Amino acid sequence: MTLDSTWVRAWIERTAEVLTTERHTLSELDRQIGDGDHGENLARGFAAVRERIGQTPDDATPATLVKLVATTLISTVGGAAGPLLGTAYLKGAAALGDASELDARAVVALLTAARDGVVLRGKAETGDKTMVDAWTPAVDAAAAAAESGATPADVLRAAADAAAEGAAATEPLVARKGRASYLGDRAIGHRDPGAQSSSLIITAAADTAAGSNKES
Amino acid sequence: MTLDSTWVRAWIERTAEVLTTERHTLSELDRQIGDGDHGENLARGFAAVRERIGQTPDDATPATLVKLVATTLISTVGGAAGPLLGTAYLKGAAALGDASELDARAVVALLTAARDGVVLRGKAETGDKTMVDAWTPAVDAAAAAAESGATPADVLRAAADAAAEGAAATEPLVARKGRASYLGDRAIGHRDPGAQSSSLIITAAADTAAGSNKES
Amino acid sequence: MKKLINDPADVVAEAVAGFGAAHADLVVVSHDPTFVRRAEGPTPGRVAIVSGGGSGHEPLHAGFVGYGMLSAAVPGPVFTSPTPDPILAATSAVDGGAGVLYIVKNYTGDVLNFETAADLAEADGITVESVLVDDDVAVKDSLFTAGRRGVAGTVVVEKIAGASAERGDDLATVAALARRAVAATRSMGVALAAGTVPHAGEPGFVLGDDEIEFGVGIHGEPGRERMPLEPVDAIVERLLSAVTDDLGVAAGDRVLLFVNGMGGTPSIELYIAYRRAAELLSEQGVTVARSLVGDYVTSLEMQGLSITVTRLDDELTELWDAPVETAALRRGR
Amino acid sequence: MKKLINDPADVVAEAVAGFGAAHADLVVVSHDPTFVRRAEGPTPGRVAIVSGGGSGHEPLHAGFVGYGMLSAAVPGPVFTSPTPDPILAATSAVDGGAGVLYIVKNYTGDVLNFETAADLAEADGITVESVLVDDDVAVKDSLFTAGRRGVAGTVVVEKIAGASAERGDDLATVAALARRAVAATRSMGVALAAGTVPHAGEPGFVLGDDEIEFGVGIHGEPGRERMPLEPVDAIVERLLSAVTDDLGVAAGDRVLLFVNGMGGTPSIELYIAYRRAAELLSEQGVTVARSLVGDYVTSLEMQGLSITVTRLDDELTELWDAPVETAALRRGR
Ligand SMILES: Nc1ncnc2c1ncn2[C@@H]1O[C@H](COP(=O)(O)OP(=O)(O)O)[C@@H](O)[C@H]1O
Ligand SMILES: Nc1ncnc2c1ncn2[C@@H]1O[C@H](COP(=O)(O)OP(=O)(O)O)[C@@H](O)[C@H]1O
Ligand SMILES: [Mg+2]
Ligand SMILES: [Mg+2]
Ligand SMILES: [Mg+2]
Ligand SMILES: [Mg+2]
Repeated sequence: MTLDSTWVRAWIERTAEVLTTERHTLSELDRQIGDGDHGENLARGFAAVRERIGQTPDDATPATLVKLVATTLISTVGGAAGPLLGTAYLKGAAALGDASELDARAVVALLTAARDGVVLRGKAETGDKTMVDAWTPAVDAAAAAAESGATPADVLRAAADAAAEGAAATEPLVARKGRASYLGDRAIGHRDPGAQSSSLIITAAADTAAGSNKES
Repeated sequence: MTLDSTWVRAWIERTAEVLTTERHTLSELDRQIGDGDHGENLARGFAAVRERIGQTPDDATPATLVKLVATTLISTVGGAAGPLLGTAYLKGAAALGDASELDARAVVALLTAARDGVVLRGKAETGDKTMVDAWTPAVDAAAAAAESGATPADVLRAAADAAAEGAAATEPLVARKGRASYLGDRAIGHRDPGAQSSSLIITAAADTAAGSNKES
Repeated sequence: MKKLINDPADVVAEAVAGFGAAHADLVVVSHDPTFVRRAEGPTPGRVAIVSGGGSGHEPLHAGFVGYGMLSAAVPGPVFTSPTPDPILAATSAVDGGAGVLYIVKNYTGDVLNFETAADLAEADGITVESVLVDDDVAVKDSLFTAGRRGVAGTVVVEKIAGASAERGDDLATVAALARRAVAATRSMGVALAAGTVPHAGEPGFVLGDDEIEFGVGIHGEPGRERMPLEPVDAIVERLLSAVTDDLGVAAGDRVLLFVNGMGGTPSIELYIAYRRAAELLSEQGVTVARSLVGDYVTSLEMQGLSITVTRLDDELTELWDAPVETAALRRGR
Repeated sequence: MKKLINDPADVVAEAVAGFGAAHADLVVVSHDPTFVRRAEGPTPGRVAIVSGGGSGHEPLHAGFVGYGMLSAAVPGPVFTSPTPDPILAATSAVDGGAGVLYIVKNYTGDVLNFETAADLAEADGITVESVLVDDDVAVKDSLFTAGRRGVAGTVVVEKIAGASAERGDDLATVAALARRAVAATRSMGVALAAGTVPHAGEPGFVLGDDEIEFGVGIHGEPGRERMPLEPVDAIVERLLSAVTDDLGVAAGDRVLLFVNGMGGTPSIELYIAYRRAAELLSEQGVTVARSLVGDYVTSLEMQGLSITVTRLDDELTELWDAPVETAALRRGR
């Protein structure tokens, strides 16, 4: 699939679907080491995103669409994830500029800007057991893939695989940011809900880029 | 055992013991169809009675001792059972007059006055599923036994057996007085806690009169 | 049972001591016998008001001792009416020579113990009048029951009577207004889960996962029936119609709507219920002129709520609005 | 899960609607975006105070909107900070031209959303200052955590700041006094059982039959440790010493002692705890000059309590004592 605004729409649609399906799993992860609302928060946000995206003109650019995701998440999600993910999409939109189609470099720029947005707002470092632990491996893997000449879709696939690994790798960590940081050692053994949801978002991008918009 | 003031002391002591042992059973009966405090209420009251009886002069008459039980129960039990049982002992003490020893007729008079006291305060009729359903059969059985020339101890035994049967016979009843009256049909199948405790009190009288002050 | 207590036997004494310490500006606590009275002594010539009953329904009654409401409260053991002694002691402590009104919830134990105390007080030369509160429509008032129970509506009666006494009405007037408040007030409650009496150690009753006790009493006594849990809007409709039918509320009436939490119900749930009850009343052309929402008459940590409606006339409204300064209700001072 | 609700998705909207209807004399409710503001509009030249956060902690914050305390409260979904939109809308609605103080509990979500709202308000020409409340000593304030949490002490900060704004102080002064209140306030809590978030359907955590969560947060976040249940006197001693050690309370100090119920704790238990805490302080030569006991910052129906101590100086005492007229705290009016 060409990574144009049609793809962005598909990606968003797919994300909304996946987050709705995974809503309880994500909230359950959050209940373990947080306050149990992460899945609910994102499902609410992406339900609003889906509705607003449906009302945009057909010629909206990728950046316009991604920015709409940003402002919608900021105004509907709340909690920590709302401003963090919202800023990720906001910075990602800025990185897209007025391009109508994303090449491999643009994909890397999008992911990098998104990750930087999260870090800008949340000040988390790698290993703090946050969503950054999904985004940073994704950015690194995407950059490496692009470097070695991969297609945009394959760049996203590399990013998605790395994000999934990154999310899984939060399990043994002690949290140093967000609500899970209050648990100390008791957070060990639990996956960070925000890392998991970020991995799902990046995987949705890869799946739709590969044209494999299959129902899960 | 002669039914003199020594016996009254033994009876009270035995009652205090039994009610302490049966405290949880009585409260559990009350939890089923009331508010779960009956055993606690009586245990608290008889603990106070035991203490105060210990401080009375040796030459206190039966009536003095029974009246002390009355005032102590009234001032320490509370709830429905406090005034009801308190009045029972109060009227019983009046019936004893200044007798130093109880014959069979005096036993009947004591039980009758006690039952009448409960009815005076509580206005319950036989079959209303209250303590009256232990007292009235006890009075009737005592009167019949005295009529047929039984000893005071045997009169009390007859009363105790009838009270125990009366308490058991409250199980199929619907309550019309006290807290259990709110249950309607749902009280069926549960024994009335006040009838049960009154039966224990009368049984303690019979047991001590028979000299069988055995530990239960 | 998990509770934040020491010895169950000390629960009431320690709680009352803490209450006295926390509200020393409003009340004085007497230990042995246990009662709570207003910090300032009796006002000569002013009617005093005494209420009381088993503990476990806090803030009732001690939370309503103070200016414009109760002169004294007599807390018994948990769910057990106090004995006459502390009632009598409280009566003597607050009598200002104009007589004392007893506000008694209609339970056999409370009625008998307050009755005895009244006899003893009269013997001491104190004039006592008693008013029975029996607002709970869950229980039919028939020859086959101990009569309707006194529940959350007690707060309304104590507020009305307190304001009447505070403005200087005589005993007969205070008692008459209290009775008017009783006559104008009905309540009914529902529980999702019972509280646990400390010395009992087990909940008063156990409901199934989707079961509610409809018409529950404040000691966990059962009510009309056990039924499946429904959305709160449906529950409120059932409670409210039982209450308004019994009270005979009609279009054009002005009422006080009181949604009372039983102790373990989050405040948001009380307000959700209030919202529906207010909607229903206004659909019926009834004006909700005054409101009260919160935990005022509890049953330990019971999860549940009750709805109380008082039909207001001008005088009752004025007395309801009068200044009050107690630990649990304060306004205008 | 048994709750007196309708659709879990409607819990906050319906509760806020009920709150607005029940307290129409005090507040006006805005729906979409959702916020609660004082019934009377902004006073020109007077500093406005806005607070907010996830719902489920009632009466915090809407219960403290009114004379002498908050100008507006912004409730988010249960346990989820509100988004910037309603915060901004509330800010615009209450600004009287003298600036707006945000009182923000220190949670990542609250901090970020209020930060964004402040940026947007400043862009609209409204001056905003923010004060973070982080009174919970259960969590160490270190580089390795999100910092201490804001819990029950928030009430104290809102009262102090509200009184300062009400007497006409400028924004810098109101903010400085709020920060002084934060600096003088520490809290710590304990839970016996967690509340259940409506859309989650399961309790936030599950403890063993004899287990308590010591140092619990108001969203059911864990604290220092799980430990066996002890008599409440021992628990109070642990909580209080953690609080007073961190605050550096010493003999001769005058303090506000605040025992807060988490929602599902009977009032008698709160007073039993208060009693012990007051005793311990006075044994240490500390004067308990002011008290507050009750459910003020809850965690749905959590069974548990927290202890808050604020070291008082003359000005903080005066501001604490100043008249306040809100749904949950009312005195002097
Ligand atoms: N400072 C931070 N930086 C990056 N991510 C964070 C930070 N704080 C929290 N998060 C992420 O947010 C997630 C929690 O989101 P959510 O549950 O929606 O918000 P809340 O914690 O306010 O309930 C965490 O799992 C974590 O991944
Ligand atoms: N009107 C009455 N007449 C006789 N006995 C009564 C009456 N009301 C209640 N009782 C008795 O009192 C018992 C309950 O006593 P208790 O539990 O101590 O008091 P409470 O009901 O106030 O908690 C009942 O089991 C019943 O036997
Ligand atoms: Mg969360
Ligand atoms: Mg009982
Ligand atoms: Mg009782
Ligand atoms: Mg949250």
